[in-house]
Amino acid sequence: MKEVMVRPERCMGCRSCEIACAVEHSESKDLFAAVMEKPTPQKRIYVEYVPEYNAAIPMTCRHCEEAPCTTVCPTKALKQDEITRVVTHNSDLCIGCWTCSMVCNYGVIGRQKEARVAVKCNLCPNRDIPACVEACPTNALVFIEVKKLAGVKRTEAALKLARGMQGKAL
Amino acid sequence: MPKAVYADLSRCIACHACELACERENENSRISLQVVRDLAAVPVSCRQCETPLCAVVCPGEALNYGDSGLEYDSEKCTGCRLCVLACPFGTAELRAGVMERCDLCQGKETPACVATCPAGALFCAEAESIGGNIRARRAERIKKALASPASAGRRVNR
Amino acid sequence: MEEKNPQPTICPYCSLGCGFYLKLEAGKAAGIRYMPEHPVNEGSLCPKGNTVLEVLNHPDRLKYPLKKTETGWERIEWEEALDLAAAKLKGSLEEYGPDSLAFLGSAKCSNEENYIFQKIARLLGTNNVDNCARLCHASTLTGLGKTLGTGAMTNPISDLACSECIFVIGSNFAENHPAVSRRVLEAKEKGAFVIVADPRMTPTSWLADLSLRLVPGTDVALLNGMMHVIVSEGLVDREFARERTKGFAELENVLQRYDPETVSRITGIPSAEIIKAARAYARAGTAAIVYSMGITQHISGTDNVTACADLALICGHIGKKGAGILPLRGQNNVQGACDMGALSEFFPGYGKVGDPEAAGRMQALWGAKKLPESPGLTATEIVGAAGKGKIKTLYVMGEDLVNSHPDSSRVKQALENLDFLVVQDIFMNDTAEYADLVLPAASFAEKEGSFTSTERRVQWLEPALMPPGEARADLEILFRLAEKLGLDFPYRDAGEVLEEISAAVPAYGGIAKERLKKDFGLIWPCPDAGHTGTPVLHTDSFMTPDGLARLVPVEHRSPAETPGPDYPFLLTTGRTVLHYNAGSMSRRCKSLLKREAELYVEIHPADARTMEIREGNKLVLESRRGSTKATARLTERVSPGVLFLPFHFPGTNVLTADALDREAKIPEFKVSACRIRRG
Amino acid sequence: MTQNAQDRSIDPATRIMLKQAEKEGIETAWDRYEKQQPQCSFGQLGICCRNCNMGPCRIDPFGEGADKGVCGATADIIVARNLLRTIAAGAAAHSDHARDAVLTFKKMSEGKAGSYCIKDEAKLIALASEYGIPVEDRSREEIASELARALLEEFGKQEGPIRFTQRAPEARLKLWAELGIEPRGIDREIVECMHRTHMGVDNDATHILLHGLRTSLSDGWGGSMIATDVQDVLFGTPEPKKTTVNLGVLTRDKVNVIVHGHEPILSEMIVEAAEAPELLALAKEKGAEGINVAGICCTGNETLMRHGTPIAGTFLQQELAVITGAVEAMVVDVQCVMPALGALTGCYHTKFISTSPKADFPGTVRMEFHEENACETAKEIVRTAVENFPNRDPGKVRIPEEKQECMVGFSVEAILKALGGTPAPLIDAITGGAVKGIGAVVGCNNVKVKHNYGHVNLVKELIKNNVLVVTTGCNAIACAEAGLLMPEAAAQAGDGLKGICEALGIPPVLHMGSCVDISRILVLASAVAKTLGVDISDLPAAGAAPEWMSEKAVSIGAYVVSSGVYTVLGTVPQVLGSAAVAGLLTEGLNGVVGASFAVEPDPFKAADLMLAHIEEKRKALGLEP
Repeated sequence: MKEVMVRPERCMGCRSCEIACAVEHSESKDLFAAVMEKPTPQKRIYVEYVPEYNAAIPMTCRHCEEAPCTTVCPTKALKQDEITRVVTHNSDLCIGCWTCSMVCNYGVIGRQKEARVAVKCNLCPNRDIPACVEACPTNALVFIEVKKLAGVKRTEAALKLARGMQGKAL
Repeated sequence: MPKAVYADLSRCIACHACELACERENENSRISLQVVRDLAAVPVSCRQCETPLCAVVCPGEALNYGDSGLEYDSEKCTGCRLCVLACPFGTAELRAGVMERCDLCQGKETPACVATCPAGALFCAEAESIGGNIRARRAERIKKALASPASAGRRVNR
Repeated sequence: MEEKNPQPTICPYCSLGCGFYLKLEAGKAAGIRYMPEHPVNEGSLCPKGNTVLEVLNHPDRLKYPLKKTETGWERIEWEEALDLAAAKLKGSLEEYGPDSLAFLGSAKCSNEENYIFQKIARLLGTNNVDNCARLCHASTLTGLGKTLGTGAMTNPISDLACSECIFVIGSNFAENHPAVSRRVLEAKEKGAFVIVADPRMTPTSWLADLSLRLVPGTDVALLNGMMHVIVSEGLVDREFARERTKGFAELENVLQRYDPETVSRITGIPSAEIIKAARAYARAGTAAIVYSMGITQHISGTDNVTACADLALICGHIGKKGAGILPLRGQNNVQGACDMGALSEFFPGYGKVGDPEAAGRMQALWGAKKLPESPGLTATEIVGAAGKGKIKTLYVMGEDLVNSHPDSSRVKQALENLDFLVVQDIFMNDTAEYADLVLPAASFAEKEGSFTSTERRVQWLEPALMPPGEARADLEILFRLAEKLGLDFPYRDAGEVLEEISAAVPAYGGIAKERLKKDFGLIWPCPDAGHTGTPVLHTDSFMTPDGLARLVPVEHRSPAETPGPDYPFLLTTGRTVLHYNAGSMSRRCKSLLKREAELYVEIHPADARTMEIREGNKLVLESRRGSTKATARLTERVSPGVLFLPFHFPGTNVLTADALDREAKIPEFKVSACRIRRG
Repeated sequence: MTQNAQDRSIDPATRIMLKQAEKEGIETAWDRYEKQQPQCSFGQLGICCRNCNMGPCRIDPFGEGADKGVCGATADIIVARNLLRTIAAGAAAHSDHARDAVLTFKKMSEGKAGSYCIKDEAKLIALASEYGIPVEDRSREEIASELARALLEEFGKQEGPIRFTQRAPEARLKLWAELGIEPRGIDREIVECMHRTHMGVDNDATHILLHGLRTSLSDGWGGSMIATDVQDVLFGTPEPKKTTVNLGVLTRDKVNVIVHGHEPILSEMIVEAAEAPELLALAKEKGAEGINVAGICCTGNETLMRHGTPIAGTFLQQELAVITGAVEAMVVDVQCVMPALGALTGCYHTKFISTSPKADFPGTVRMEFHEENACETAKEIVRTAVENFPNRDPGKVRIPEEKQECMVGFSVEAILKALGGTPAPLIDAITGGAVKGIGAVVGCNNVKVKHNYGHVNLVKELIKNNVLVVTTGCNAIACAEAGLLMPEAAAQAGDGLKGICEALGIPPVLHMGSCVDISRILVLASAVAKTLGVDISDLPAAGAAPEWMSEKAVSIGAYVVSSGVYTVLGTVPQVLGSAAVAGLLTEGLNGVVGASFAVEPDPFKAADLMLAHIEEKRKALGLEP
């Protein structure tokens, strides 16, 4: 399955993904209307600033192969699709115990203030490409299969290698 | 929003200090440490759920979820134990007809279990802040890993 | 007694010296308040620390002097008790000579008490004075003494937070010194690499980035193997080795034989992991070695410690913030008891017995005519000598040797063999059962005095409570006993004793009661009143005569006893988080006992399966020395073929052997051969 | 996901050229817009601030992150400050254009600009009278000279109000005075905008916005109005005439010269130069039948209004004109000229000629223009174009056939003339209900809206509902391309309006000029209001900018609303990050200046909003619904 892969070296910290995410998960799905909505639409991707490196990294649900959040959820509000591996959250079942938040290794389970339930990435089921990926101006976020990403990286590495060899030949 | 005691399971060393601190403060320990297959330890205490099932099932309206979190009125409690049955974490107990659960050591700045934790694994926080802390740490790790592939702290030749 | 509520105090359990406050109500300890400002524990407290109230308020506390009679224990007056003790000591001295006397000091008592205790012994003419450090870290004194010049932790615990690599060998600090975990985790947060070498998987191993499960008793091989890799890969800090050490060539010679493959065969650790560990340790900018009784309690204990020191020295990982050797010691004042000379071969301040100059200094200070010249018997030897009838009168202050010494049956025999046994303690322990006279002592919260923690931090303890009944502070008891013995001691209180200590022990030269009461004490060496203490040792030179550290090659030796056809299991012993040492305090805490009630034995599920043992079965464990019963606990924490027993319950040390390290005379608690059957 | 030509424009000529561009692999603004996706949400909401180097700062619109900039500025403050700077830039553009016109006028009066003369003496006299300049027994040059100085003073003076504000109805003037937003010197207001938005000056959103209104008034009733009137004096006040528009005006057999930008000062001369016999002869020599001058944007509108010079297209058609491969010279002055033209003209034989001392672009042939030798420069430019004709690759030429006839030139004077010299017939039509009201539809093109879709549909809806539409700028060109500027378009109007148009022989949509000529609409509205004895805000009138994009449009919007005209915007301004500012603009201003903004991208719904507003005003005036 495809997943949202992050290429941190490309992230400019513009937070476009965050806003696109919030808009996609709003009632209206429209930026200008979404900013006026109550309850406030909430993002599920977080651009984390790393002061030590003066860099930003977008963090979003990894849809782990063995997602700890689904294991600990006492009400099965969090469930993982056996085939697609997508971890979804059913807010009707959520009791707001935040055990998922506690065990999430990436800290990407948020809280919806008004409903007091968890919010997390659902890979935008109504879209071909998740909103955050589409919003990323530098392709720091890509929606791709892990295998393919490795392929892309190999190609990039090969290119560098080839350049290096040419440079040497010259 | 209400706070709760959370654990960073990667730090817990299964020392049981939380239990004993709680027991000293509250007579009976309201936090319990479970060691799972000798691989990890998990302190379990009331999760301070925001849609608490114990309150949902309470027939006598002794348990209510209000602005300040779960409220318990022992006067109205009939001791029916439905709350104990409903609690998905097994952290509600009925002792002498009174429901007992972690109340974050009311009146104390920090719950005793959190204050005593030698490994700093327990923390008392609002749910919203947990993710942020974990994210910040994780992001730093990722960046660090990418920044220097030889992260073993290569010896500068001295 | 100063009126403070809550009253700051120091935890009486392990050697970390954690601070907390006692909340008092009507002269009783009623609660605990944490002390976030304390530099060691930062407000945290382990489970045992959390239950000290149960110890302080326990109904079993000894309240009156007791004399053993035909009909049992008889309460007597203090005057009578001390007269009796003094008379017995003098009688034995007169009849059999000074070496028929023996004194076991206590790593749980204050510096002042141990100082006076050994002074009494030595003024009576014997060096037969020792303390339980013999059983846990004697090899640290010998091993680090000969390499670095002093047998103490080189860096404070908080330094671990600045280490880039932490190599933990033979220490389960997560259970035994829990507050150390917070520093290790702090280092990990900054990216430190943590290596844990332990035959068992423990909560400490959970914190490891690399966990090495070695066969018990193969530590020297592992350490030599790592050094082999470091030397052969050129990771040695050459400048450090050249400028600050001696003996590299000899060490290099010996190390040649310890290639990773050979070491792998001995230790059972894959060679790749040995190499990985060696590289991680050597390449780190700052690296620390943390060890504990897994290193010391072997017949090769001194060698193990020496190898640790060699490893740190060739990598230059010593004498800097974050780089050093950190032996985590056992009791709350084990460092102090040794500093005070409650050791058979050392005077206060580690002047060697037999060194005329050291003896001369003490004679001058004490105004004594002549001090005994030959080293006395060590704690383990005292038991042996008692068994043989050579020791007639034994004075035990705050220790339960029945449960803490190896081969309990032999210890009991020896105790029975004594003419007279005095036990001074807060509880009636198993050793006291054999005593002729039991003296009720005050607990930590009921007396004043200084305590030296594992990181050499000397802290002052203020009394918070009155002792129960007629129990008295150990120091007070010793003062009065000395008086009865005709010794003329000028002191009135602990502060005055400390004044003499600062004259006797150079490292304590600047330590005084008033200074200790501020800022959580001082870290020795603190040679003069203006000195602010020395958190990191060996920064510029080592404490050897020429200031250079010695690299001492050591060879792997097999443990004294290895499993064989009759005794197929390797038994190792250690501690658990919920109890403490011989258990005289922790086994009196209901809340701890509720969680860990009885002796258990850890056995690998595969072994259990072949022997049809199930969880909770009662097992009988037998060694060449005796047998004991324990409940089976099936766990992969131990490797197949290995059994683990905690030593907090009576019975464990029935099995252990008293094979001793040649130099440190520490018993090999960590390895003995054993067999099991269903009980 | 690339849009096809159908999605990009409603105009057939444009669609043809877009397909051509695609075929040739030529990039246009639409393609670049797609590459800009996603556009920054913070920018769209106006909540990023780069006014100081502690920043850039931005506010989390969803309230989870930062709610203040480093200095403590909230979303409200940041949005308001950004908006004020936008207004300042827009006002500056119009007013600086006006300054140049006045300077030319002054040089002319001093005899230093030989090529120029006074074309509308009546207007000169009228303006002089407005300024109280004696006209009796003075030469036209003397009067002009004094008027020029008086007009120049409007820029630099420190105390107001600007003279032309007096053209507004009494009630409006009083309101401005009460609010303290009477514009003082034009330059002063703009400078003050920059000062106020500097770090740590004006930090109250309402207070900031009030100055925005004042600045915009210095544009509408100052800069823009001066530009219009001075240009009328110099080049003649427009009168109705017929001409053609759209890319089809370019010719295969003639030398095509495009004038693009906003100032008529040079283009007037180029139109003349194109008729110079020696250049026509040269053209013949080079194998061309003649010289064809066509306009784009407001330079085009200026020559269109006065000379009937055809227009090749709107703002978004500037690149497409080049892509026809038939343009010998693209002559530009200032404003709305895409820098993309540089690279684009490089793909063709087209010479990209920049003429303004203020505006240069990559890839241009620089032929700087000065009034002293305007005629010579113009001729030189045309000569360059003619000489470039042989370089045209006939194989690359693709001119769409689409062109549309239109009637243009409705200055206020022309409208009044058409009405028989007084606004009375129009007012009667309005009070009688045949005409419901007046709709002013103006503005640019914007790739965010399908090209001309907003313009044409909104206007069609209005006339269908008997609203007489006045138009300027690119909306006018769009309407022309759609055939709405023909008297025959009355057929698409409601019965009432249709009757009036047929009676007067005018189209239902009146082209009033370039974007500075929105000042003509203000004058017209004032005239109507004064006749009715009410304020502008009481009129059954509404404005719209369905496809606006430039900062000038923001300034225009602000002065139109401050003048009392309800205005519907078709693209979303960068202010929605502040509920307070957005609320003030869409609601709050009603209570301040009697009019407000609305945002409605759908032209049909926008028309509904305008119609409802007109109905409401009619009701308030006691007119029949």
